[in-house]
Amino acid sequence: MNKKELVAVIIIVALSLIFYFGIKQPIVFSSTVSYIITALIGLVLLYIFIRTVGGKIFGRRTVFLFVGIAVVLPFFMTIKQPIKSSPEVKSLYDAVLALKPDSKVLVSFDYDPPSAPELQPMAESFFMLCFERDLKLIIMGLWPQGPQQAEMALQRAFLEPDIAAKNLKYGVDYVNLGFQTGNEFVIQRMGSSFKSMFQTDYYGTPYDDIPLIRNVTNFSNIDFVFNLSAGYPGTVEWVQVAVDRYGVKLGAGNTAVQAPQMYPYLRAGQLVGLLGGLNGAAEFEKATNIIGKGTKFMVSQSFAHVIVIAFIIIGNAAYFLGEKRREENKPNQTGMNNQPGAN
Amino acid sequence: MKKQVPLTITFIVGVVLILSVFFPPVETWGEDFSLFFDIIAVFAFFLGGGNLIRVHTERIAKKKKDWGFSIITILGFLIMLAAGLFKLWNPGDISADVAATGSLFQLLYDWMFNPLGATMYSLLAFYVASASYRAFRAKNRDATILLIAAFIILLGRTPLGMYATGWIPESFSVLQIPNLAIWVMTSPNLAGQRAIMIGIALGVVAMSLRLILGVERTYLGMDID
Amino acid sequence: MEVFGLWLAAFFTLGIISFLYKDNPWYKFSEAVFIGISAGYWFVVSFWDNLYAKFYLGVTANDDYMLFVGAVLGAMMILRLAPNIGWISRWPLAFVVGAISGFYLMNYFSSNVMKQVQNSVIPLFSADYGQSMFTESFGTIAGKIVIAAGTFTGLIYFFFSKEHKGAFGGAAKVGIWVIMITFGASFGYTVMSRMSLLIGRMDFLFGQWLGMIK
Amino acid sequence: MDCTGKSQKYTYIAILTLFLSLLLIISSANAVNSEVLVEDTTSAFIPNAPTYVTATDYKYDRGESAIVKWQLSSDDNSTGKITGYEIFRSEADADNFVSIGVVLPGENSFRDKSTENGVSYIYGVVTLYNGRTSQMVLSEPITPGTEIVNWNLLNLFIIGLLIAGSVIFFITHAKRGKKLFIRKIAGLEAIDEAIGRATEMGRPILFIPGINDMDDVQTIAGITLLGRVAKVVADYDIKINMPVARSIVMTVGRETIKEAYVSAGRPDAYSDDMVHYITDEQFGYVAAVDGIMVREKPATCFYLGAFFAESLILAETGNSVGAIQIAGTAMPAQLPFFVAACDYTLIGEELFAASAYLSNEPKQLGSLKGQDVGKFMAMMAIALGVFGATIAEAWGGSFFIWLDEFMHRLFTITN
Repeated sequence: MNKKELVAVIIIVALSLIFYFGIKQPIVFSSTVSYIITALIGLVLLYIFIRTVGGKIFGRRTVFLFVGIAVVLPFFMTIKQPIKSSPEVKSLYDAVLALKPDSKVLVSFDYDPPSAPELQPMAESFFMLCFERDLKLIIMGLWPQGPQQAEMALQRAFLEPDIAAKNLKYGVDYVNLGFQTGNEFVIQRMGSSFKSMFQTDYYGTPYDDIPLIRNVTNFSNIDFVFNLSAGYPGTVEWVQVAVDRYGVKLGAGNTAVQAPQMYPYLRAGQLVGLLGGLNGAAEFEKATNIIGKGTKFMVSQSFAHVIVIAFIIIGNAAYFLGEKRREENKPNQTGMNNQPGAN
Repeated sequence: MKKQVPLTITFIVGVVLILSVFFPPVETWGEDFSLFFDIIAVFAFFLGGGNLIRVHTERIAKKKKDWGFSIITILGFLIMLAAGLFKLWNPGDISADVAATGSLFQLLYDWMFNPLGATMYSLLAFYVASASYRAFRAKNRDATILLIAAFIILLGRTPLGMYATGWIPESFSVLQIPNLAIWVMTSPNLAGQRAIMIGIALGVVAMSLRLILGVERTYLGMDID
Repeated sequence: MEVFGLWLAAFFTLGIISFLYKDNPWYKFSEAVFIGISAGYWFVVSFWDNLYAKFYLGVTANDDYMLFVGAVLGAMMILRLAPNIGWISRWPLAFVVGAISGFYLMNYFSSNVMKQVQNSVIPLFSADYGQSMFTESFGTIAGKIVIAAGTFTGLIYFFFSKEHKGAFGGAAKVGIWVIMITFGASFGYTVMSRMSLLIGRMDFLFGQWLGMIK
Repeated sequence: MDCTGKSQKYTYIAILTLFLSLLLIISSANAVNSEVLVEDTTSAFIPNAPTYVTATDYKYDRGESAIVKWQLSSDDNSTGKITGYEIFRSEADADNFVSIGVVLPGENSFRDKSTENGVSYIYGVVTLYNGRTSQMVLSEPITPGTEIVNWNLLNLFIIGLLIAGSVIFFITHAKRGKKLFIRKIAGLEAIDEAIGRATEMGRPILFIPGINDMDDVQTIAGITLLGRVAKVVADYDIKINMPVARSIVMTVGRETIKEAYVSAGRPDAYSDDMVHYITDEQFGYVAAVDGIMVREKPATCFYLGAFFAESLILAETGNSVGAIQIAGTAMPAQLPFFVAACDYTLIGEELFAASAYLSNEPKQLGSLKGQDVGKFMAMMAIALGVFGATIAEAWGGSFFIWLDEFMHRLFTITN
């Protein structure tokens, strides 16, 4: 630990103490201050553009610092955001609305905390919508941490006054079956019997002692399935097994990185609705008119998108104006231009 | 003995599973075989865990660079094992749920495992930005198409896209960036995904057949003898 | 206790972020803790879920003695450490590879080939079978043509048996362009999800920990 | 390595005719047993209850499902007087009817998927109108049985047989010494060049087989390619470093590299430490590998297998230490990053074709040709199907309607 590192650590610890104890109520910038800061960020981007084209390529650390600042500042800003609702989000909302009260909805939590920022807002607004429509929720998870995320989403939903007023009872209005390993084979066996996969629920009560699921044998007693997925096992497996084999009606919420892969299933009718990334969460919150984390994060999200777009433009502008001329002969060609060579 | 038995095992198990799909009475064999894999994987964990401890104890013994951190890795591994396997500091007894609230296992998960994993995952945002600035160049036609498509999607998913192209008349509404982004998602992206999916599936079919027929046996560590 | 946990989580979060500046002891400490804890975590999850729940309960609760096959194969895997009969570990490996090849072959084939080809068979100029022509918007019809042509040329790009020359080469070029658009689209979506992750961590640091966000 | 054009053309024509003739047989088989329920629609005695309730064992299953059919109740018309039908089930001897499903008006069948093999059941159907139910009409008792062969999957079996058959055909065809032509794959040509660079610079090679276990076909493809790379590594005694995230992959990796050193005649140069287990946790593994890259500065990095979010961190860090990077994966979400940041990328299927391509053995190349036959069939099906559907829409020729209908049915999986 040389001296410079020691000094840096001391500064960070001091700052955290000051912020932690010093600042009691949250900081909020007025809209004028917000627009000034936005203009400032734009100016810095312009500066980077000019210097890069001039030949000075900024180091990775400057880029990292700039991204950090540009993502944190919008937390404190007040900027109105028009959110456009895409067809796949509307179709999921309509599918839930079409369900009669007391229909049984199976919700599978197939993600872990690192993907929570995108999928947790979806879970919360989906629970709120279902409880408002008096639907019965059966919760499960194919990832070990899934059921814990479901518990957090349930607590958040119960904070809503009109849902708390319904004083929903565990085991009658909603149940959490917990995690089961085995990936897509769990879904396969649930096709013949839920009980074989979930002898007890998340708290250890046997399957048959829970009134809500006593006469639920398999998918034919379930009216709708909603799957929150961040990878494998996830929506692909639910489509391949639950939809293709047992014909369930399936809606899905996916991390943005996975969403593009789900469009073939959406078009083939195997998925009735799809929420893609934070944007999908915000659109769903708009459809169910709940202001949750999805909408709040959208401001930072937009700033982040603009920055990435700007960096691509700056990088390529510098490349075409500067580097291309200098490195005409560089051998390193990317694998993409597979020029057909003679064999 | 060494070479023929593994190959026959692979062949028999492979063929049985392929045909089991067509005969309802044996339809569930695929599920049962997967159970065997999960159990085998647990035993293999002993090898992995054992190797982890051996590598780090060796680093400590030989005082290699950063050996101090190896102690921490081993301590972390052992504490997690103690909290998980023997449920030490767990409010319930041995039969309680391993991640019962308040148990050390759950605390280690919430206070260390979760923030470390989530932060490591979030580093990607910094890397994507720096890669956009330094690595993603439109060096050739293919790269240019890739970046233009990325542009349309990124712009289409932010309000900026709406401001920029709101003025395009309704009749050509598909050219407004948000609609264009949706069109790119539902048409060319769909075609590309489908071509890749079909390609991969046929690649898997050919690869699986090579493995089952024993044409491909490198995984057994024996070259074509 | 809760406050201590919050500070510990913040300590490790900042420790990992410090790697962006440079590989430093704070990062190495966080990395070491993470490797140890994560290896232990997955070992415990696998032990309780597979060995205990599936094997032990499987045998004792519903007398599924076939599970012993898995245990025997697993034990053979461990024998790799034994000097002379190390080669026995190839048997469980052969079983695993055989089972996976057999299962994946059918699963991938029916879901990725059969289903996708079935959905590609669509009339180009009308909504669906039996509807009148040219009722849909220009965008949808153009989309359908792109889907049919894109899938077709995409497959041509992956063709191995013919050199990419002449008309065939041209079709392959269109195919790789469509595939590049697909990569561009998922690149865009991936950037979005990475940014949301960072926003989630920053919300933890500035919101939950320092309480500076409304 | 050029195959005489004529014999290749014959093989395709042969496969095409075989393909079409088999299709004709299937279509005739399907046309025969599609039961056309011809019923005389006498007016129902009970004005609003459904009539003719029949239950049949669902064909080709493990006896776990049965089909209940009924004739729509006379009130089920546009006036919307009824709100649906409810289906009940009870075991033949006991009389405890339990509701197992509700369907909308206009539907006349329901598939009960929770029957037990060998138990006989009686089904009853009633019409529902706003809460009140009509009189229940019962079906004859039936016992769902297990069928040995699932004939519904006949088309899947035929097409699977054709593709697997062509793979086996080309492998045996190749065994008889026939030369097989395979187009150049840029990424694979670069492997020797990339390893050569490591020898020149005297810096190690980093091999990452993805983060999935041996139960993923991509990992197996990665390990197979490790076999090819390890052969060259053993010959030129280049330092290889292979950090892994799975225990089984560790044992297999060691087995593969040891075999390469043994066949290169230098068993002593091999040491188990070339392949070392880090952790199963995705990001713990990436953190460690990043550390290795920054500290050891490898000349060449191979990323061949299943990758998830960590693909970009590996590629970007590899970029920053100036290594040549060759990537290959079948994970669509990660391909953009490898394509954008690495020097060469094997896209999806090319990863699986790589081991066969590099081995240059006729048997392996044969399976690639088999893959191409599968693609050829998929392309034909899409082309003919879309052509048939579009023309059927435009002019409605009966042949085109049959072609469209047929292509749909050929690739549909009913279960």
